[in-house]
Amino acid sequence: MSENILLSTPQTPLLSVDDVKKWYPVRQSMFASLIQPDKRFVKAIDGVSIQLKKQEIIGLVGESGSGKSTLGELVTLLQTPTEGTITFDGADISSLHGDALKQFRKRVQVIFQDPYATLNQRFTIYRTVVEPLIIHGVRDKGERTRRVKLALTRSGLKPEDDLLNAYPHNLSGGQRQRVSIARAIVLEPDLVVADEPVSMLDVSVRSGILNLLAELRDTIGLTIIFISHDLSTVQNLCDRIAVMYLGRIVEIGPVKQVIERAFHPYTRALLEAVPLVDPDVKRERTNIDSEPPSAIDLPPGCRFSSRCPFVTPECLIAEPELVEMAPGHYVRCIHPRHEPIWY
Amino acid sequence: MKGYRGFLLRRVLFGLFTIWVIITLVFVLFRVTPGDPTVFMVDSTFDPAVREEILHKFGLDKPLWQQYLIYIGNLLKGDMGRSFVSHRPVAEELGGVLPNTIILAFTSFILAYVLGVLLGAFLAAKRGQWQDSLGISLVLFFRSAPTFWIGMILLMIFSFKLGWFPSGRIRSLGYVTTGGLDKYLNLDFLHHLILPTVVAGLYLVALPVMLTRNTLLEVLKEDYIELARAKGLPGRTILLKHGVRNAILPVVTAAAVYIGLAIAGMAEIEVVFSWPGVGQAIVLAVRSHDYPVAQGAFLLLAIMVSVMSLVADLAYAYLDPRISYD
Amino acid sequence: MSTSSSIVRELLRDRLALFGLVVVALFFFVAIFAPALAPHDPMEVLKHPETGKAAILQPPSRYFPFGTTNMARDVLSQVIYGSRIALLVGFTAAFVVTFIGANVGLIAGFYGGWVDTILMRIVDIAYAIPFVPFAILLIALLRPSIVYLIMIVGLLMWRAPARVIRAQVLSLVQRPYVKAARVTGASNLRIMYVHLMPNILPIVLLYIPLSVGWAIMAEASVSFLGFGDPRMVSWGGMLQSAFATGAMRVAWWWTLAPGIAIVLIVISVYFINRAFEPIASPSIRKE
Amino acid sequence: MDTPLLEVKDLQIEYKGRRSLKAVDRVNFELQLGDNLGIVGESGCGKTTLAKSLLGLLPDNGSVVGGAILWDKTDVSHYSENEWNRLRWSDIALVPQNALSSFNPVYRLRDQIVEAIRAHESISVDDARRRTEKLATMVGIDPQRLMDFPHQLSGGMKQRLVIAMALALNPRLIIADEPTTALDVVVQDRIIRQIVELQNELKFAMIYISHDIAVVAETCHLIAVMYAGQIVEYGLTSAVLKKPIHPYTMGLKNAFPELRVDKPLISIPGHPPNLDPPPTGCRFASRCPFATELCRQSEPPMVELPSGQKAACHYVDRALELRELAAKAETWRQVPAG
Repeated sequence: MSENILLSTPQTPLLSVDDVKKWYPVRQSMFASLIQPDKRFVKAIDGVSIQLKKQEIIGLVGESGSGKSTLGELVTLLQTPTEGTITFDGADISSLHGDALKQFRKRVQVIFQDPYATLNQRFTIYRTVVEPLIIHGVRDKGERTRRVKLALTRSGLKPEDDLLNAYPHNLSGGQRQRVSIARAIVLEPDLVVADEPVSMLDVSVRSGILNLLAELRDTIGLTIIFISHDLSTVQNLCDRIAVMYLGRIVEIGPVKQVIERAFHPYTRALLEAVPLVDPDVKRERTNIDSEPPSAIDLPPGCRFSSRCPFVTPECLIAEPELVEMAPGHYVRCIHPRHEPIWY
Repeated sequence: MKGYRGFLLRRVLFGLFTIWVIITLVFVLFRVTPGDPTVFMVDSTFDPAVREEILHKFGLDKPLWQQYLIYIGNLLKGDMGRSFVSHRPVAEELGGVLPNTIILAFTSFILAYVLGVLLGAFLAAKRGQWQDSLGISLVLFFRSAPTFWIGMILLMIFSFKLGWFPSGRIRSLGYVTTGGLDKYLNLDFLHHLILPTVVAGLYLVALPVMLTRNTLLEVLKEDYIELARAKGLPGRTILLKHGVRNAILPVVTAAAVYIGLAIAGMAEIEVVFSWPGVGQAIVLAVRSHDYPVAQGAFLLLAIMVSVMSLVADLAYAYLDPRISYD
Repeated sequence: MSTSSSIVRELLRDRLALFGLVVVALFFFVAIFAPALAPHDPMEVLKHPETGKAAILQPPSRYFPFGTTNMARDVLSQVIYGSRIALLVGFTAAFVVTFIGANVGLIAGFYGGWVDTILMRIVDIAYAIPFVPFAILLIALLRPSIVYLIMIVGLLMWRAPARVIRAQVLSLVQRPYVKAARVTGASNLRIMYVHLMPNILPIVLLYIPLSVGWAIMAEASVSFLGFGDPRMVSWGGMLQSAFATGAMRVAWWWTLAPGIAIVLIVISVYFINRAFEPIASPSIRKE
Repeated sequence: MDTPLLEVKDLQIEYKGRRSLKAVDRVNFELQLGDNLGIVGESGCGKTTLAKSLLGLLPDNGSVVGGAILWDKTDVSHYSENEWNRLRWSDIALVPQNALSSFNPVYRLRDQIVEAIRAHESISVDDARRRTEKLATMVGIDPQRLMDFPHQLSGGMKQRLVIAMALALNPRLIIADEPTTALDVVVQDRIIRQIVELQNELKFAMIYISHDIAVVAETCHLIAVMYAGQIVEYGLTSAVLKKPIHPYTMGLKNAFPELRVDKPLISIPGHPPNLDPPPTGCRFASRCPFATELCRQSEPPMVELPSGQKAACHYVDRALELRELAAKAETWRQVPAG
């Protein structure tokens, strides 16, 4: 049974990722390639299917190397998949060119993690935010200024001349991140991929950015893919969570359900590893081997088996399919955990 | 170490490729420049029999592509024609002076690099103090002064005025050597070697000094340097064992390129000190329109440059454990 | 704070760079007004005003402040006229070098893959060509001319900036702002010349004074070896005459003056280059 | 109580530059053997500067300009490099911020640990190597891996080896400066647990610097909250995090997302003040929803509650009421700085 049928939602999805793979060939020496012609690959994304409704915010979580950022780059056409198709608003994005591609570029935008590297330090704030408008041929200067100011206002900044003419080094981290949001929404896109947008910000300004994203979903109808390694950040913002492990989704479902009763041992390990503020609560930890295997030599069967405390011989036979455990809540595990998470 | 062998092979192949490109470049240059190409291979002073023989041997009566193949074939055999001046085979003529250039270039390069790295480390340790400014200014002075000019000045002072050193050539008139290694392993040769080596060394020292200093200053900001301090290691250990050892890597990489520049830059020094080397040979040959020697000397220099940079690249790969050889 | 004003401020703060700027400006002044400043025509055979005889190898005196040559020519006038060829070769060649270097580096670093491989192998090969021997060989095949010399410098010396700029571009294209521009649909040309160029410009600027220095040295070397442009007086050519005629044994002034001129201008551009460095690579600046 | 192992008294650290900046201003705390103090604060609050000063590792332009660092009753704040070297690692060891780059890339890991041991103890290389293997085992690293170069190990393994190295000479104080920031959550969890276990077992004193209050909550029993170069609140971790009495601590806690805790996340408006010169009055006043004229005029003294919990706020007595208000997002939106 194909996964995309399983995961389809009643409404036509805005974005549909169907069994997408992204493999990078492992560079090897000339000799090795002569002796052993079958290439080895880093399987950054190894068969991911996911569908997004309009105005949905989905959280992609996982450790570094899980492929979550690569998925973001595939969706925004920064990279092309090795296999599988990505459909945006009914069109296969890899087949887009000319005007259709330009339209797509207008409708899908990104926000990045590092507030320092995300802005061109030689551009003023105005230049940064107006750039997408210039690329998309907005000729009228007054119109451009109006839209730049609107985008900055929507991003929670005051679009005064001081700010428009400032350079990134004059701004705090939180302000920079708001400018990069303004740049992303100035074309009024439908989909924004936010790749760890708050993880490098101070705690005291993080929630401002998170609230802003939630607001933008309501005001301008954004659909957001929110990539994060931090489950506690995701819980307040997202509608659904997809947990990725070594290039595959291992659990996906409504945010509350996944956090409160995760079925997959990996999701539970992630949840249980989050330290708690309340010093009186002692959390229970699942013992998993702290280092994931390399994405080149994956274990047979379930790819989490090498770290899983509940592994049985059956786990090593074949990789499990995603199974619906509760409405909209899918898990890729043959021994899903049912006991409550103790906390 | 399979990876290293693969890297080595690729690097050697690329070195050969580079030399081939330069050989071809020279061939093309001599053919596309206006005028009769035969004038580059045979001189009017040659007697007709020799002239015929050379024209035939280099295929100058044949189409261009055949000339090219013959040219490559002859080079592989080490045959680069005959000198217009001495009428001796070019290979023989250059073979005699090649060691002189190698010795001069090597001594000055090693001198410059060893002293340069030490001085660079010293300046980094004294950064921002007067020793630093003085060192940088001096080094830049010798970098900005043409070698031949410094050579002339030193000749004026130490040779003409004070008479401490000979004014040129590699050995005194009338000095007889028994041949073999004794040609170079004697005090007379050393006496002749000093001034040109100093001049070349002064010019070459700038890059290792500046590169070591600047790289070391960067390295000293690394986290592992701070941890080394936290470990309570003495300052000198940190500077030398942790700082210089890491700063040396880019300095060695630069050597690959730099030794090539050093060899290429020997021509003026050889001329000033009448040092019978490949650089002087090419200058004299070009001046007297002795094209076979000029071409041969140029190729020889280019090959030396390529070989030297190859050696330095391999040394770098050996020094840095992080290199993946891919 | 804009970039250009910060560069100017940085240059003025550095005393050595200030010295460099003044010297270069002075040489420009001398070169432009050479006919007015030089006491004599540089090629004129002069007579000693007191003895009336040809002023051969006169040491510096009030008549000939820098002395005369073995052909009774005025060294000061020759040095003044020599600044013309030095600056002409230096700045024209520097323009060619940085222009080619910046574009090759930008293209190689931006496109990567086989474009990068090919361009960088060309750079490696350019590094394997010994410069001065190549220059004199080519000039002997063509004819001595500063136009050819500028071309040779330009065609060979771009290797250094190309390599450094490529490395910088390689790291810049990974920056999120470049990715954001791609996602927005900016064309490759736009990313290269609108987004990346302003960020590599400081390094490009760094190479202008450096290549001025290289070109002036190259011209001096080639002239010293006897392959200078015979129609013009150059410092290297002056040194060649002093050396070849053996006059350097006695006429120290003839050797000293042109050499000092070369050192002055080349060290000046190096000083300027050093002041640029912290601007070009902010990591050094934190020091 | 015995005399403290470490006593930091009115410590002031200044960075000199075109404009001088007091990165740490009148900081006080004490530490006994076995104590475990967490210092939390946001970027630029001075916590890393403070940590560095305790090892004499301030950068060239930074220096202690006031107060004292008493180690075993001796003021070490103006020690020379040589004097520091006697203290470093054998008495005070560091687990640095970025373990990934804290090993010299060109030497084998074993040699770098051996180097630390032999810099302070005259023992043979073989003995030092044997101890290194023991240390590796202690942090769960296969001694075989010690023969590797740093780039061959994962970030988590390197971090554990840095901890092993810190323990090599049985120091009495370990300063851990954001030791898990660069790591994934599962790896981080392992390391934190390891640190806590080792500390319980070996009873060294520890200063744990972090921007993450949850990590500190789980690792340390004492906490100091820093803001703009000063400690604004200090006390038992359980007390401070449950019942903060300084508005900044309240803000920080309410801004911190907690798993399965359904609360409105607040953000503290504005940003920390410029410290050249520092504002008059309370440094947090411009961002504080409860600031009054008094706060802007006069600097609040450190007030100690009977429980030992301390805070530098004029309104410590209103803490109960403020805590309630601070939990509401609207409260923070009223601050003009936003």
